[in-house]
Amino acid sequence: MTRNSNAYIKPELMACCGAREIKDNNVVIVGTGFPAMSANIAKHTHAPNCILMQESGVVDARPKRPALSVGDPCLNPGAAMVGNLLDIMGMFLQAGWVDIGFLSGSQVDKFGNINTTCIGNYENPKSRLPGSGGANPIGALAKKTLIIALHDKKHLAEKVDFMTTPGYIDGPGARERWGLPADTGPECIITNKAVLKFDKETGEAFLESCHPGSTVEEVLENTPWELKVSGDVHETEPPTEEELRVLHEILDPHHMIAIYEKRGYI
Amino acid sequence: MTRNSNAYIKPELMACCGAREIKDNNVVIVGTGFPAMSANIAKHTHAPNCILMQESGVVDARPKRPALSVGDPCLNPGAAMVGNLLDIMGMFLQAGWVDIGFLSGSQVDKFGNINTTCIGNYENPKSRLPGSGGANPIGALAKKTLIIALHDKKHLAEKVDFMTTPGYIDGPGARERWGLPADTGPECIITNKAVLKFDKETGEAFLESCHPGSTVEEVLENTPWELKVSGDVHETEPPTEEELRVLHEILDPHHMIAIYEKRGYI
Amino acid sequence: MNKVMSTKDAISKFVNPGDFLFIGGYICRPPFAAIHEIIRQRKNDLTITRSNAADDFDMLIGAGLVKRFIGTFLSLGIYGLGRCYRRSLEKSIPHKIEVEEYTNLSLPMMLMAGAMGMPFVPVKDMVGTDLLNVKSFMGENKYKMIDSPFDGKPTLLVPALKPDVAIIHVQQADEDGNAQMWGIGGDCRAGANAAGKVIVSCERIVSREITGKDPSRTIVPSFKVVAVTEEPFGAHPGYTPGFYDVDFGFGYQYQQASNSLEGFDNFLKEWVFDIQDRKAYTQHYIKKFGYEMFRKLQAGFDYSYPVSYAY
Amino acid sequence: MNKVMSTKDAISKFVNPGDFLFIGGYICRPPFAAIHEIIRQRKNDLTITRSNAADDFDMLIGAGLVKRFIGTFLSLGIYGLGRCYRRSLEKSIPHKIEVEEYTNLSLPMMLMAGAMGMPFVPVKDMVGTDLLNVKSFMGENKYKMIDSPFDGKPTLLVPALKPDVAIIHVQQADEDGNAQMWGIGGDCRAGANAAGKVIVSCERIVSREITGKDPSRTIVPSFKVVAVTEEPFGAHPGYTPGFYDVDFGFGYQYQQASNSLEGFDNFLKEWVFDIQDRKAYTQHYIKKFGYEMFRKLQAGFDYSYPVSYAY
Repeated sequence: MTRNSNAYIKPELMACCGAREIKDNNVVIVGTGFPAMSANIAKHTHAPNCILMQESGVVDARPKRPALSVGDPCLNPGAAMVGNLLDIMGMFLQAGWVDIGFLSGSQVDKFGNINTTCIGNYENPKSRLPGSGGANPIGALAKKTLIIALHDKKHLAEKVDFMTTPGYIDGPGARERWGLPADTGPECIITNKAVLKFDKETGEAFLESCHPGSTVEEVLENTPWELKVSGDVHETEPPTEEELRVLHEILDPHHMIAIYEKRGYI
Repeated sequence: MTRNSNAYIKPELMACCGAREIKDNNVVIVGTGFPAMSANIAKHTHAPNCILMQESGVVDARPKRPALSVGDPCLNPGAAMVGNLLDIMGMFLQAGWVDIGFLSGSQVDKFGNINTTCIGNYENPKSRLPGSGGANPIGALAKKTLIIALHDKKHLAEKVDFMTTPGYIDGPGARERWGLPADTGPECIITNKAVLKFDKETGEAFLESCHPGSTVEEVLENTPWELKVSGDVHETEPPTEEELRVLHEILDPHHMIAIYEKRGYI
Repeated sequence: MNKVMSTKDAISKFVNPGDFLFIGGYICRPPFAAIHEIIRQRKNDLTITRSNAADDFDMLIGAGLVKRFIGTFLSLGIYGLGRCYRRSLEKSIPHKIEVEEYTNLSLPMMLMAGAMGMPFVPVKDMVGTDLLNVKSFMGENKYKMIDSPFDGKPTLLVPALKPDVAIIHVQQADEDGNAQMWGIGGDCRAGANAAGKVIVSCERIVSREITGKDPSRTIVPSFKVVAVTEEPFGAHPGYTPGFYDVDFGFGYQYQQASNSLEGFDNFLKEWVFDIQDRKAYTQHYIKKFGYEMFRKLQAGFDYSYPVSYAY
Repeated sequence: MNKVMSTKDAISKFVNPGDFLFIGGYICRPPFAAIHEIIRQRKNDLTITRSNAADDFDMLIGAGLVKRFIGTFLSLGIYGLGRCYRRSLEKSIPHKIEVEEYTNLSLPMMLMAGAMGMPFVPVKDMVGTDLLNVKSFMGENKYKMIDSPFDGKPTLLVPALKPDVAIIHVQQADEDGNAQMWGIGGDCRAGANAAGKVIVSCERIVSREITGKDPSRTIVPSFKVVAVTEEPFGAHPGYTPGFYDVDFGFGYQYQQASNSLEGFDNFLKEWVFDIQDRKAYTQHYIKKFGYEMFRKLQAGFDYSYPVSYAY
């Protein structure tokens, strides 16, 4: 590959933003694409002992090709444990062992609630989406959830059409009222323009940093609610040399992550 | 072995009485000793497709020596399935798949309730016994339970000191009131003198047949409650030639069942 | 008791219109041979369930055989949304199915409850979201909120599911029906054991002696199994660990075909209705895509170490 | 992360007086090496649990280290009642332990609930019997009867158990702690996963590559494990499938010894206090009973067929 070793594309920056949220020894539920990339960047840099798992039943896989689904055959040989949905979603997630979960959706609102069920009315949807799958329990039960979203007025929303997965629901105290475990909930929304963090007091997302090339004004313009801005809003730290080396040389030599550019992550 | 092929001892007769309660294709939870012997007689005669399981996690074992416990190593190699307690007691017994369970105890009362917890007062027991183990759930949930007991006023009781395992509890309707599954409960008490069956209307055991050599009078004398007697009380059918052949040639060539004679089963 | 029979006979004898079916799989081991047979025999009015449904559920819905779906998710994976599923829910083509929505935690727990004889099971997810606001055919019994009698905390209970029939595909089974599986499990073990009857489709039938060499691999015991069918390549275009890879190219073909009603009908005609059984399917596959492609899907050689249960 | 250490260090670092311990085993795989170390280190005031307890629990009780026992059953199998258990409950020697009694259905379900993050679990046994009439240290939280919110039927709920530490013995584990087991399971998988920390004792430590060759055998993943100890013959006088048989003769010796207080003390002195570790124990065993006896316990050769997870 003949990429400039300092050059990076937006999905790579976003993956690095996710990676930085992962601490060493964290247990991380990943899907495919971004989450897997983020977790693997962490594992190859500052968090060598983090454990990745897929909801289908896999712990600490050693795939020889990028997994294209959480049930991909390449996740089987070499894993530390291959069990089932009840092991991952029940024995590990529900029992409180999962530190980090990644989520994405067709709509994400200011409280970090996510819609993967339908656009429009539930009974007569304009567009029927896949449904919760593992998203709702991950959003409900992982200690931190990291949300990936496209930054525009279609994918961000003041209020989701259908709340498939809980963020802070309708604001302060709502998770506690509903009996969700203490100290869980969305940590940030990583978009293609910015990183939004959550104010744990209000449950609302606020602008923490803008990616290089994006401005606060641009971000506010593309956010469908009145986005609060951190007092020390700053530029998102670009990928480090080490992060890029790991990405380019080990994790994604064929630059498959570029597919996210086609999906609008630019 | 040079036993007379028509000769049998009381424990062998009792094992045959148990075997006759097992129908082909029945799923049977067995322990060691009697129950295993009964179930294997059935399997080698009229019920070739019955499935034996041990609570420890074993289904359809092919032991090469007699198992001395439900966790005996000889139960592992060759079994159809080796799982765990939750599989046997939960997935098969609680879910309603078990047709027959065998029980025994230090005290059995007229409603088929069994005590394996303590003799005397619970808080300050005269004799502390092992406890329920799998007995309570087998008595609660197997479609039919077959109870093995010594026929005397010590081992049979009007009322057990401690009800570890439910028979018909305190009589008609009690199992239903407590929410136990319909059509479950004790089928008979097989003693060294007689077979007592249960009147499903009253929940009480009555005398169905006396073993050869025992009389109705003797049985009544050795029963600590006013035992009702069936209108057509008869002699227990002795072991058939086929049953004895299976016992002597296949299941117990070393006549290990004779150990029960030393325990009073004469 | 020997329960080996053809998939045709198994579906004909043990699946009835109106049945509630658990269908195992998770890209891993979908019982496609049996699913195609269900379509050929037009067993309709079905209620179907599994966590993370995919092309197999989409196909049954498109074929008009599904009345109700107890689900968590349905997609074609990297190929996006389920086309037949969308047409059913957005446009009532061929008819609108009823959907009861849960999650990949709650639904497996409900199947586990069914398998273990529990009437219901507490779960910690779903609360606070619209998944509690939408109820379909299960009505008020979709879930119940109680205050825990132990600590008073709000606790969500979901009911046990007990399908009439479970259909699973595994690596091997013996003639009695003892089914052995390894690799990604999904909700296959719970779902199979929750059902009243189990149809076991497998890559190979082995002797009872082979089962007994490694009995901890058995996920369903014989006494729950009503039919054993040997269907090599039976999970294609899904995969079976140790046997063959997932066929991404074929998945793309299904997506393209199911984009239109006509395409979907043609796909069914080519791969289901004009096909007699899995042997004919495999032969058609090889004829159409070439033996090399077929060969390429076959698994490599990477065996585990044997273990002993001896004493 | 390499977690391999001696049993001495593992018990010293991770078991504290007053802890709630799950101790796995079921004649099959009792972690005797660790149990002896607990006795040597006199970790007392313990709450211990397992379904079907045996000589190992009896010994801890006799050694005076147990405050509370959440149990279903305690016996020496073919050798009858647990002598130390009886002395404790009948004569308060060395002191009377508190016992909370459940069954081989309810207790495993409570451990499963703990493992799966459920606050409680419905069970169908125990109702109508004196097991509901006796309550010990769990008090009103031993169980709750409710009317099912689904169908109004009386339903028994038992609470989840979450031990501080689980100690299990398995066939093999890797240095990270991924623990692999086959054969009779008892409540080992549920109990281990219910605990906050797991100490894995094993017959052999294998490489992470070996674990990965057959990952469906893993019952506890590394991130729950705090220590891995290699203790061949570590379950004696219990057995480990594929490694050695149960030692009935030794079981008889324990029964005979524990018949009297003096005999029990002498037994502990000979096999626990005067012994440094499992190597010394095994050497003492061979010296006392002869190598031939030791050799006779070793498992025969009867290996399973390998399987592949390749694609």
